[in-house]
Amino acid sequence: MNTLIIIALLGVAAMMADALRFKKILLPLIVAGLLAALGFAVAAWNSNLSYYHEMVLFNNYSLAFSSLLIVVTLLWMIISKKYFSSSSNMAEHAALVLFVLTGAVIMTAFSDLSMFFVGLEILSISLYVLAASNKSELRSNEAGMKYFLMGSFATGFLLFGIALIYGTTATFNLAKIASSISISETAGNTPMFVYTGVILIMVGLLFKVSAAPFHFWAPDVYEGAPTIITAFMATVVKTAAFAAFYRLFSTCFHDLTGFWSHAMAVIAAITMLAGNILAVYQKSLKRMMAYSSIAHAGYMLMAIVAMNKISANAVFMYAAAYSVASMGMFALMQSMTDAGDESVDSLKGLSKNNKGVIVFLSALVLSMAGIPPMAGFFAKYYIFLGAIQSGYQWLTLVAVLSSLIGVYYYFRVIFVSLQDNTEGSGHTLNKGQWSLIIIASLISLAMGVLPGLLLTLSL
Amino acid sequence: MNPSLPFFVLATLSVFSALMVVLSRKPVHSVLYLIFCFFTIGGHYLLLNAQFLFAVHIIVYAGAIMVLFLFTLMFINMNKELEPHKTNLLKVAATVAAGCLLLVMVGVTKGAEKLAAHSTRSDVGTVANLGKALYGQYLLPFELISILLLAAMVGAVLLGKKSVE
Amino acid sequence: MVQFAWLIPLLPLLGFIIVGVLNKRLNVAMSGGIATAAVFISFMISAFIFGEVAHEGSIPERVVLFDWISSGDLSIPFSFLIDRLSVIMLMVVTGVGTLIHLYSIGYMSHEQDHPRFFSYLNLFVFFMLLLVLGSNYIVMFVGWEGVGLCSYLLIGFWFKNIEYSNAAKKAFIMNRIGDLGLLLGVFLIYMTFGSVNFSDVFSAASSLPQNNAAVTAICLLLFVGAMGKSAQIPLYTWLPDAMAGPTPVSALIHAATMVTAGIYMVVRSNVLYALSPDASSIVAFVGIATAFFAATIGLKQNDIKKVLAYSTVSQLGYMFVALGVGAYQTALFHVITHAFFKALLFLGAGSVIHAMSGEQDIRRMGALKKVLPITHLTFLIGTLAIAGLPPFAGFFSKDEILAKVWMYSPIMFVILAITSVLTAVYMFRLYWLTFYGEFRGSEHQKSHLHESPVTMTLPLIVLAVLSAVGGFIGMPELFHAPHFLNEFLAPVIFKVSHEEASHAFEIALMSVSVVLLAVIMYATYSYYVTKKVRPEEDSDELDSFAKLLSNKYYVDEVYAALITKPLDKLAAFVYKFIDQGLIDGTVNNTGTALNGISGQLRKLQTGHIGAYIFAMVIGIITILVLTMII
Amino acid sequence: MITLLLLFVPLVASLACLLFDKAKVKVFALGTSLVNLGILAYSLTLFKSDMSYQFLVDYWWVKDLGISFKLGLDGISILLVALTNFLMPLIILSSFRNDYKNANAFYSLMLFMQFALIGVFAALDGFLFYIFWELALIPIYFICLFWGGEDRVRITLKFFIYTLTGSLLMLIGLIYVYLQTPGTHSFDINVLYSTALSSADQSWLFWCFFIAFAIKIPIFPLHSWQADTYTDSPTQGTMLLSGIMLKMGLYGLIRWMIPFLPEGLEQWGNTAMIMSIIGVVYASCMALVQKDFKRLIAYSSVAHVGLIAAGILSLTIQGMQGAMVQMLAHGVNVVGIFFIADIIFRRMKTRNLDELGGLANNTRVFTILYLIILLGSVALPLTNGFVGEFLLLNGVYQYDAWMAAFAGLTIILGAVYMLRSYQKVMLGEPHARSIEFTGLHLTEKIVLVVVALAIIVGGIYPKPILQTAGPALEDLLAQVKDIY
Amino acid sequence: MNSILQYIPLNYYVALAAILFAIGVMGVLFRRNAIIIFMCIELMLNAVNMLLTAFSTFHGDESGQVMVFFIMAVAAAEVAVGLAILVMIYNNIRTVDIDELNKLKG
Repeated sequence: MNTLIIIALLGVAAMMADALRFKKILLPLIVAGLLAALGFAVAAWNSNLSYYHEMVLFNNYSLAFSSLLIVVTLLWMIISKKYFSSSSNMAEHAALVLFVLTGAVIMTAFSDLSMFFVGLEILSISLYVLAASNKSELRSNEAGMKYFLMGSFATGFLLFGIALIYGTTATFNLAKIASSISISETAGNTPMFVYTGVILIMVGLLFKVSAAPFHFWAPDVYEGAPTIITAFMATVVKTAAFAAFYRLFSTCFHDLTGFWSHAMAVIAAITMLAGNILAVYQKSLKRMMAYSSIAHAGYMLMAIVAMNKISANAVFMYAAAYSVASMGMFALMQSMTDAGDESVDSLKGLSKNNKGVIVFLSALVLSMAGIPPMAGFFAKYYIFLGAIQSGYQWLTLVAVLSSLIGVYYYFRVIFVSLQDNTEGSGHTLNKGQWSLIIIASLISLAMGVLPGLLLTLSL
Repeated sequence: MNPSLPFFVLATLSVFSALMVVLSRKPVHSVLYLIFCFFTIGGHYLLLNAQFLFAVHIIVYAGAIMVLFLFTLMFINMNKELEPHKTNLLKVAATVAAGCLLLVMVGVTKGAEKLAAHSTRSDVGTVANLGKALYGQYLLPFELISILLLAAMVGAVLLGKKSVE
Repeated sequence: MVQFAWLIPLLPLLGFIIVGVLNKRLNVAMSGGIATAAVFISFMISAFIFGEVAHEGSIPERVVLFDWISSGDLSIPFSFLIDRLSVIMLMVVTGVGTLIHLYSIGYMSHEQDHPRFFSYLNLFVFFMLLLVLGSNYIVMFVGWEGVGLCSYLLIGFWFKNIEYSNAAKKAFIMNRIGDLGLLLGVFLIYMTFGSVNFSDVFSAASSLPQNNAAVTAICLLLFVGAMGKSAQIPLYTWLPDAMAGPTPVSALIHAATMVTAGIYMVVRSNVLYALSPDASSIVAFVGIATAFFAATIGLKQNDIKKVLAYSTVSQLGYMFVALGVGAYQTALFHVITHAFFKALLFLGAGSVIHAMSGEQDIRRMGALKKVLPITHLTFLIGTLAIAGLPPFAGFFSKDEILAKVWMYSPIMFVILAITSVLTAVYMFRLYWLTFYGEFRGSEHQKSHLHESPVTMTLPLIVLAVLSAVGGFIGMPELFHAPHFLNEFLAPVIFKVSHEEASHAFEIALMSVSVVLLAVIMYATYSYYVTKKVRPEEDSDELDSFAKLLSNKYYVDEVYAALITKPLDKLAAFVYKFIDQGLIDGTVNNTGTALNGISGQLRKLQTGHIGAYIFAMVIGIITILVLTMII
Repeated sequence: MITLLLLFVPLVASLACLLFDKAKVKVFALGTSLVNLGILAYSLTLFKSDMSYQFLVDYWWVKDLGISFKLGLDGISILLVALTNFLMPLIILSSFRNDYKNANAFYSLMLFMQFALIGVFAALDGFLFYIFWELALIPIYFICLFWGGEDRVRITLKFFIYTLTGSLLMLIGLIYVYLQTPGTHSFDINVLYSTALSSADQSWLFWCFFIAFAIKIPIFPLHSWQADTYTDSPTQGTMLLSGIMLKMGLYGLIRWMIPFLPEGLEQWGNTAMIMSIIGVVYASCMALVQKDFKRLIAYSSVAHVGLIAAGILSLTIQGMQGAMVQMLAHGVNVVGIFFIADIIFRRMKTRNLDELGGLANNTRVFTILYLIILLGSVALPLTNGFVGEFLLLNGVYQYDAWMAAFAGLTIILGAVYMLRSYQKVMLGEPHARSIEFTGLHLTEKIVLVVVALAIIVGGIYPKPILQTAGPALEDLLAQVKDIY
Repeated sequence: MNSILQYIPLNYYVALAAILFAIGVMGVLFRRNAIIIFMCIELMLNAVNMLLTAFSTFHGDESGQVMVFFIMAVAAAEVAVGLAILVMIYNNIRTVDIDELNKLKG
């Protein structure tokens, strides 16, 4: 709870920075605050506390995810310095980012649908603004508009679903909903619209995690939004969405698994394939990463589909592995944005200008592609393990095939980086980007070599 | 008088005005139909004994949101029929899709009769009751709504402010 | 002495290594000397061992060197079997080998690369000795393939000439075809008898009934091996081509020793063949067909070595006929006499070629009798021996074969007899054309004509003597002398056929052959010497049959058309269309297709919010319908 | 402890390589590989040739998932570890005449490869095996990508994805088997062996594993990555691939498939066998028409390993032992022959057989060594190749005589294409360019002589190999036959 | 005071909400003017609000109405942000036709 409060207050404080003239120390302040929040989260481990009439429940699951979100945000801060310092609206940006994080933390910890909704909206509304925040850039505007329109449209379905669930159970409390559903299921008098409600909530969430066929917004928004915001969206927001998704479905609708899991399995399969196949053709690295993030959503959905006792860990492990590696990739992408050319081909000369970067970059790419000994592999392994355990061999097979496609385009990044640039000096990185790539790849490797640290949290 | 008559009258009006929102060619007409629609929905709130909600609804929607809409509409000077319409094919497709959705939604939202008999409480929608709920059980989300509004405010300012280049 | 048997192959191996390593540091005399000495010492040891084994009542001995391959219950020691069969082969191999080594010193004296030649020759002797000494099929197979290798190396000795290396390759590959059969036969032996050791196999086999299917299969598979090695139809075409190698090689490998390995192997496995009359008759048929077929080709060849090569093929056919009719000793008898006279003929031919500065075409020879007296005389003895004039060696062995065949099948006898006549015809054609008439070569060649050095003539003389008297080791019963060879080999032959042709028949046969020979000698003499008929030049028009013969029935061409070229074409086709096209294409096209699909799918991403929302709605409807209503 | 040393010396050295001076890194890498060879030799002296796993190392890695860091060597694996350690110095030495750009990275990757390969052969935990299996793919991928030929980008990617396809299928299979293990699941090899799988499961699991191994081996028709990759990789990469990495697949068949899928093998073994044997003849035929020397060797390699696979699948002790011998023999021979191709390529700047010829005129030592290596690969008796092929064909023959006869065609076709290549390269009149062909350098001589000696010694005295692997293989077969 | 639900089945409200919701969706699909689309989304939200209120009254549970309250707040916030974005776009390209926004695609 302290974590949540600190982050929220940090957001409010950031908002005031401009007015109260402490802009200069804002970033250090945020870092310190986030570290404190992280500290509180870690300190609360195993405490399993519920607050405010069971509005939030900080159990290990939410603490782990909150910590992950904070850590990823801290990583993100490494490359975001320039974004903040170059913008005249630094305070507002920082505040919005922190509000997004607030929403995200709520989404990991809610135990009431109203909290879930509020968290989701705090996150979404701030993000709509952030996506459109590059005002002079038409593509940013377009991204903001698209995200906003489709996001609120999807929210409508989500709310309709929530309403239907409420209609049966007369409560928003997750535990009560679960028990009510369980009772009516055994009694056999579940109204049909409960199922509809589940499906509609699922649709709303599938939109948020950009699963096919609700993924269309993602590539456009990811591409249009400022790169730094895309990085945040692809990692922190995605992680939060999955945390909420799993939390909701594992606590509330666990008894209905047999009902929704098949549809979701098909969606997971389509998502993986669509994301990976579409990524193949992309010339722009940013857009490619957008599609790849869609594909990754497909893998994470597999864990929710499997819905067994390792699924929580699987989602967590995957989110961690994916977020860290993606963050590294986004550092590279940020450098491309700085250079004004986001096409993969512009990476030529990278390895020549930045000695040794190729090693770390390869590590990141291997992690994204899910190849040992990187974290991505263990995450995938865990997902597969869960899926097979629940009897989804076919889905695993699809996952395997689509990750092969993944290799196909991820490795292009390495190929191109290795080539010499015939004209001009080629691509270079700045210090922050460099260090983030190194840090991200090292974390990926560490998680890969010692997967036990994360795999055995038993969330 | 048939006690269920108000429902049917209001429902018909709601559906009609909603349809008109969609079908009106002029944006301003749409806005006005929407306001009307909101009033009919407000009527439903009254029928449902949700007096507080009725008040809030009228204030927020008809009073604030719709005014904002109208204001924007005026601001961008769209009172005339400048909206380019979709091709007929797309319109048909949209209607068919929406129609299907309608059928499906109505089809899949059945089963309310399976619920236990409805409560006879009539004081649910009172200000007192809701106030207790808001400041009691729902204190935390209520407070967090303020963060939400803050975020929206900061966002609107950020987007609306003239950038100092 | 028997326990030192391992020295016999070891010495040539050492010779190979020493000559091979010292290489250019040796002159001809030294490299040849070392090589010859190595084989000669082996010969001496063999002779000692022969003496011991020949002793009455000796039993076969195994000399185990080390455990070579053992896997499960398959155990293959690297061991030698010293029995009467192997010692007799030892004597032939090392004896003839020594002579040919000696001869080579002279023959190769002008060759720069002589150490390589001698080392290969020694290596050959080593493998040949392994072949005859091996106490199981696998060690035999080592020698078997080893001699094939050496044959390859020596045929292609002059590697700059691509034709020669083609001939070498052909020899090796044809041999390998046979080897595969042999290997499969060995596997079947192991499957059937659980062992590949001669002693185990034969003792197990002797209790089997006649015409056991497995045994027949074994015999046929082994015979495929023999076909390759001993140049039987259809795998004989490599042998004439093998004449590309230096002449001593032709004498040693392609006449006296290696090509008889097939006969040795069948004799060694006589227990099995005796059990399978079916397989034996196939052997006989193949043998007789080869004998006749090769003899007809021999009639029209103009290359002195080619004539001898086809004659060798034909003679090998004889031996297989003998094997096929169950006369194992007789076959071996012919192996021995053939080794003498064919080595003699080849070396004589070598001497002629040496004198003619490398010319091999008999149309360019003639009247060499006077310049090459020793060569001429020895060559005459060889010719008479192969033609079968009593009392030369060839007569006895050949006569014995004919007698045995007569008992087996009169029709086969007739064919074989005709072959005999043909043999005499082409041999005398060769003889007359080479040594009589007038010299037809160039002036340059004429000025260089000379008799060969003593290292070359000495082996000729020794072999001539052996060709003349070698037949006495197997006198027919008619003469009431003991048939030394039959008695000597009796212990290693499983089933000795006791049917003997009547004395009257033998006498008739003998007299008829003498008369016929005289007629042939006269006829060919008058044709080639008196009438001076010359073989047609290649450019001349031939009548069709002669053309067929001179082109060796076009067998090579047929093989090329039926096997080699289609295989190449097929492989090229498969490579292009199946391997690269279909298999690799599938893989590559997966990538291309993926790109294509990606390119098409991305068109769905139109950029229009309306379309996206439309897709969402359709998606929602679909999910709802699929999950809720269906 | 020895296992850990064997495993980690290359890893540590691999990292150390990055720090070294560019000029000395070659020597350092060679030194390390020799040290490892020394350790191996020492471990061989301690090795008792029975069926047990020795030099066991067993730590938990991820305990909750039943994943342990368990290593050990039995008669089967120690031979392959020996092969790796024996070939590594040769491969490194063979690179001494090449001046690779970024030599540090190159040798680092080579040693990392050694680490991964030893891991593959020594792992006694299914998951660990998989990790090493994939790890081995990464360095070779980069070696091919950085130092490869013209078309390397496309080809290495194809290679990577192709082999990864198999690996992931295997991962599915492994996970499934793991989930069938009793109690708290475990990847321990003994647990996996003793897990009962239903016949239907074994049926599809068979293909999961078989395809993975078949791609790596490669078995027809999954071989199409191979020729391209061999041709386009730097020679040392090709040596690693063909000399050692192919054996991963074969080893996988023996250790990670046959023992726990006996019924699957019963159902599909015949199909797999037919695939292998078709591949033997098919690849031989393909080798007939190759113009590129390296491609020719690549196809010949497919033929050889196909036969090895067939020998393993025959489930006879002769076939199995033949496979072991032939794995080692093929490893040695193919390294030798690729090195020969490399020597020729470096001097003549072409690998096209039609443009070569007459080299035998210039260099006697090279000719002889080439010939010996060639004879080894055509399985002439008294070379290592013969022992292997003899036992393999024998094993196949016991399985099915006709298959053996068909597979045996390889000894004919092998002779045809190898002799053809020899003829094209070495024989004939000296070529305009080949006149300048100079003699061998010392390092080249050392490599080739060692290979040639290994070929001959292996052919004359294969007993140590047979004895080392024998008990383990017999035990394994007994287990499988029990279930039949 | 009795609520209407004593005279009509709850199902009617559910159906009405569904109809209004579907009309909202139809509007989103039908129109190209971003403002109208916003309004249609508001309509969808109101359908939800009405449904929640109906359920709340039916169950005699106030949390449904609290939720409606939250939804209204969120709707207001959304409209604020949405209109800000819209105005910004209008300032840039002088149109609110969403089909003009297709620079990002593929």
